[in-house]
Amino acid sequence: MQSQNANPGGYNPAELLICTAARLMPDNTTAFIGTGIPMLAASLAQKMHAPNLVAVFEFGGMGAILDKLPMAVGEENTFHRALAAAGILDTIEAAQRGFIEYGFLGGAQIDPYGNLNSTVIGAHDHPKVRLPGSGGANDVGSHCWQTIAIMRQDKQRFVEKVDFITTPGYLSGPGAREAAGLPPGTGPYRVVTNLAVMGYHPQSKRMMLLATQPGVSIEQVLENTGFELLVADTVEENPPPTDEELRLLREEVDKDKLYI
Amino acid sequence: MQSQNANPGGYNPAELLICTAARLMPDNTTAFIGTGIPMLAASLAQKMHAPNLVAVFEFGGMGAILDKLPMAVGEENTFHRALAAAGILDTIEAAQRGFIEYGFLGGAQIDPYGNLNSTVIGAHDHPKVRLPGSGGANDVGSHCWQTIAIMRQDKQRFVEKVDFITTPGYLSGPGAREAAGLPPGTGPYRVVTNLAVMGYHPQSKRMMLLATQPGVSIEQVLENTGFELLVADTVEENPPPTDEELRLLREEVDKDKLYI
Amino acid sequence: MEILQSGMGELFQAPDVNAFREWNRKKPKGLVDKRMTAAEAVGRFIHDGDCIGTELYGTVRCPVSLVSEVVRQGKKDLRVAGQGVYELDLLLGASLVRTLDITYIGLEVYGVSNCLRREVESGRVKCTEWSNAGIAWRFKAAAMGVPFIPVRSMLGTDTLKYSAAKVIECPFTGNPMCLLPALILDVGLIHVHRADIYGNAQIDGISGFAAEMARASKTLILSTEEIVPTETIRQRPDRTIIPYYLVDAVVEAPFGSHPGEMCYVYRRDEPQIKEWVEASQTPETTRAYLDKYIYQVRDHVEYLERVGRQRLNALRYQ
Amino acid sequence: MEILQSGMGELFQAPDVNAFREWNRKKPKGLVDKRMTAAEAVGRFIHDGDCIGTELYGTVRCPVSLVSEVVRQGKKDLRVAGQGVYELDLLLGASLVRTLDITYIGLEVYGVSNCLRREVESGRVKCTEWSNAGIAWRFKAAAMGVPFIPVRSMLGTDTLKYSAAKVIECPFTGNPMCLLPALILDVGLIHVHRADIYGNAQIDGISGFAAEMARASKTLILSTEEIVPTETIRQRPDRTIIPYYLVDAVVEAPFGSHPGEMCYVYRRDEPQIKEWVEASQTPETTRAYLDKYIYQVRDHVEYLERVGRQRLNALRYQ
Repeated sequence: MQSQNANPGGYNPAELLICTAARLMPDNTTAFIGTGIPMLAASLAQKMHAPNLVAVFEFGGMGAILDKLPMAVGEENTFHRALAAAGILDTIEAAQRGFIEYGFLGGAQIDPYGNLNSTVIGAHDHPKVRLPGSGGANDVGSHCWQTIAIMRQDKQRFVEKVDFITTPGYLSGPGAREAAGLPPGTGPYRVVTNLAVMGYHPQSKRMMLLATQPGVSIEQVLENTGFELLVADTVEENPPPTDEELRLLREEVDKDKLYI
Repeated sequence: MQSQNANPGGYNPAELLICTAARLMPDNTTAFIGTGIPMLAASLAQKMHAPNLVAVFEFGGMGAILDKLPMAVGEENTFHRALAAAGILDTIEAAQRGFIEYGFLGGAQIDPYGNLNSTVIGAHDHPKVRLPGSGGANDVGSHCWQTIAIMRQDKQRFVEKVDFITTPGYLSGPGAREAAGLPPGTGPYRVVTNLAVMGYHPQSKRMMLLATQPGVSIEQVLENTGFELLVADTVEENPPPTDEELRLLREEVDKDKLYI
Repeated sequence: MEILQSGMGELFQAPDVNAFREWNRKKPKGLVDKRMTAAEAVGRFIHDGDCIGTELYGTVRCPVSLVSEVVRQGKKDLRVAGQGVYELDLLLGASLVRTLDITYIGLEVYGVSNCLRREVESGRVKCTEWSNAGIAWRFKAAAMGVPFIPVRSMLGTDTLKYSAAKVIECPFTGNPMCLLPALILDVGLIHVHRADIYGNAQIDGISGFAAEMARASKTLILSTEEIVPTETIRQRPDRTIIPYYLVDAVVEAPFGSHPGEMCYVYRRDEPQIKEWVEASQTPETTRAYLDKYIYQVRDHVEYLERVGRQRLNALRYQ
Repeated sequence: MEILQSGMGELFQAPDVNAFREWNRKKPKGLVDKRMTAAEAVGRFIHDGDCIGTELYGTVRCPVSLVSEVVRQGKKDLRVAGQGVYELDLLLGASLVRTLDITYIGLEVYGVSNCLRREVESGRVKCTEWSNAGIAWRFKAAAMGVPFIPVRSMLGTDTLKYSAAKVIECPFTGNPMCLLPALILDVGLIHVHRADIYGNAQIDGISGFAAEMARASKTLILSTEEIVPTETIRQRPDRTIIPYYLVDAVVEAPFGSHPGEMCYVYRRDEPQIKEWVEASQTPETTRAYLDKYIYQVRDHVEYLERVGRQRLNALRYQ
């Protein structure tokens, strides 16, 4: 990726994604956290600007203090000194009831409406590649108020039509989620990649470039997107990770170098 | 009541009902227990022939050792040294799943099909007497395999048609429970009163006299029933409470004389 | 998938899960000190006409100090859900109830409730019928965030006919199933063993339907036997039955269930319950009881003084 | 009340709640010593073609010793429900699975499962899709004893299209709702922190979906880190998450979740998990791994010896 070379201080692509995602997490809110980058981002956010970010882990942990990084969704660190340790239905039903603001998602493919595929490449009954399946992604994408997808950006991943809609984005466009019975007012909020941060056009619900990562041009983003990407009137360039962010990330968040 | 005078050893009507009900509880089975006579009967049964009778209390207690008598359905004695203390849905769902064999019921009125009224005397919207309502009775009567009603027997209580079906017996007769969607194979099993023990005809599902209480004649039972009561080919006379039953009941089960 | 039957009872509160979501989204998610007096909690959060509920039942772990404050403040036209012995009887005795989603209101071993009889037989209170589990399942549906839940209770009975449930043909098995509408409370009142200042709460012994009702309440007022440090909660997160974000007020109330019991802490006060059983038989004696224990005392502390510390301490498990 | 959509995925197990009731009625309700070896439990209770499930997930509190015994005994044509990392990967690696009610099978941070890929892409395993909560809710429906449960997951997606769920118009609100069919397992496998000889079991930390799956299983095999006296259970009945009457076998298995973790007891064994990640990439190395850790050891005790006591003890929280 370009970003590593573009930054004199030096940071790797994972560190960039983590810092970008962390900045999207406000204090005093709830977020569904999955293993990997969202976990590191949540931990970093807690140490930076969001000490009261309430991390919710699918299998029951709520309000953990993220001193140590879990390697799995249900590990002890997901409820380390937490406020509650319940079960999967308690957390997902809290989301279904409207209590969870943010959800983090990944996937093998994403389309212009933010629909995500993590089930199959090819036909479902004769797959080229059988992927793991929904897991909690469909639940998170159905119930959280705002979802943030974190992915690597290229034309194989950003496609006009995903092979399989595992997790609902805006489905076929405006009004489609509500027509399907999904809770009104929910849906994709941001896509964070190695190249850019994207949002969605408020009316058309199509993906729209909001900001590029440090040293990345708008053209590079468009070239690595397999569909027509809307571009905001003003596209900012994200500031690179700060020294303080990198220090916390390396010395405290992932001091055992499990991920970065 | 007649029984007190009929027995030279002397026991009161409550003691007779308790002993009669206790004898209906086999060992190694599950029974939903309500406050009052079922509770005393279950405790007596545990001390007599059924040490492993599993008493289930609606609000969560399962498998309590009934050393002390509760005065309310959720009291500490309902889960005293119990095997589990959960919530109401856990116990009722266990019944809905088929795990609870017996359920004990009461009511202000009962009809020939064992339907019970504990809601209103008179019309629902202009009641002569507003009674407490279903409570757990409807749930117990819907889900337990076999229900046992414990009541005082007279023509005001044993009526051709109850004013309100709070709790389902056999409803309008054979097949009616299944047609309504209630679990097949469930329904009223016994009615225990101060005068008699009744069951239900296997085909017609109408109430049938099986045994009289000590010193009570078949005629007395019929005179105190407000509908045509079937009579079994052989009607036994229940043996009176034994000295051992009465001793346990008075000295151990209800030693503080809360109920008897 | 046919609708086979619709109960003709009035549905007092719509199962509007989308509006519930919007409400829940706005509840604060930060750790905020929510301690306040019962007077403040009831004054701020309960309004005339609200749909409210209490937990548990049968004088066991009941929010008596909170309900007493509702009576004291005279919140009226209440739509009340549930089952109750002493605590709902107080509301009925004070004529503050307009409708009941009723399953059981009575005095258990002491018989029928005279307050219920007076209010319902006079036509002042309107009833829609449910079973005990039915009410708990309705809370469960709301707690899940769905508008209904399928069950096999109530089928074939007048309990269903005078409820607002529906019977449908199951699309998987073809059998009739009863669908209960979600019950979303405006305000829930729950008494717990311990909570921190944010509302993270633990309960010992049976849990009744606390988990479900807490999650079915738009506003949740907790009273608690004691306030504990948050670190106590964090040490055993698997004991948190009510997480803080559900909670709007935390009211410290030792003996908060009196004259009811609190398992492992104190037994119920049989003489005072009998006093209520007697008093509740006529409007005049009911009023005298309410005067003595509610209207003429300022708050729960004064109530406890009127009952008497020595008497209270005798109820404690050693 | 219209059926708006029916998923075209195969329903591998009928939600026959009446047959489930009959089965549950016959389960023994007395207190019977249910201790046995894994070999005996798996031999007696699991049959070729059975519908089975495991709990929890992600190498966390997984019944690895029990699943290893299933592999050792070569129980085949299994219909497997759920989500899994290491434990379901073993079954797929040994080609013992015929159908999957799948939500997630993968290696989490280590990527996709090669065993899943081989079995599904070859057509040997057929998949019906669900979400994580979807599977847990299906267990919840079975645990409630009802044939379906309404949820708002899966709507609008191919996950629903390739599931066996149905979408109906809610008879209370008119909105589309997803109905999930109950999932009744022939056999459930759960690993717990402690249980008594009758099967009364406690779990520390998050409870995953243990309560739901235990109640959704016709036959339930527990493995437990330790057997405790029943008096321990009776002292804290509110900690019993699985009551004995649900349980058919209690298998003592310290380190029963290894190489996964058991919260508060031991951490996961990262090197061995990486060993599996590597080994699972080809059929030959998969076979070699299964030989080493399953086929060539007699039981869980021998397995632990092969892993090495010193290494195991190093995983313990002090």
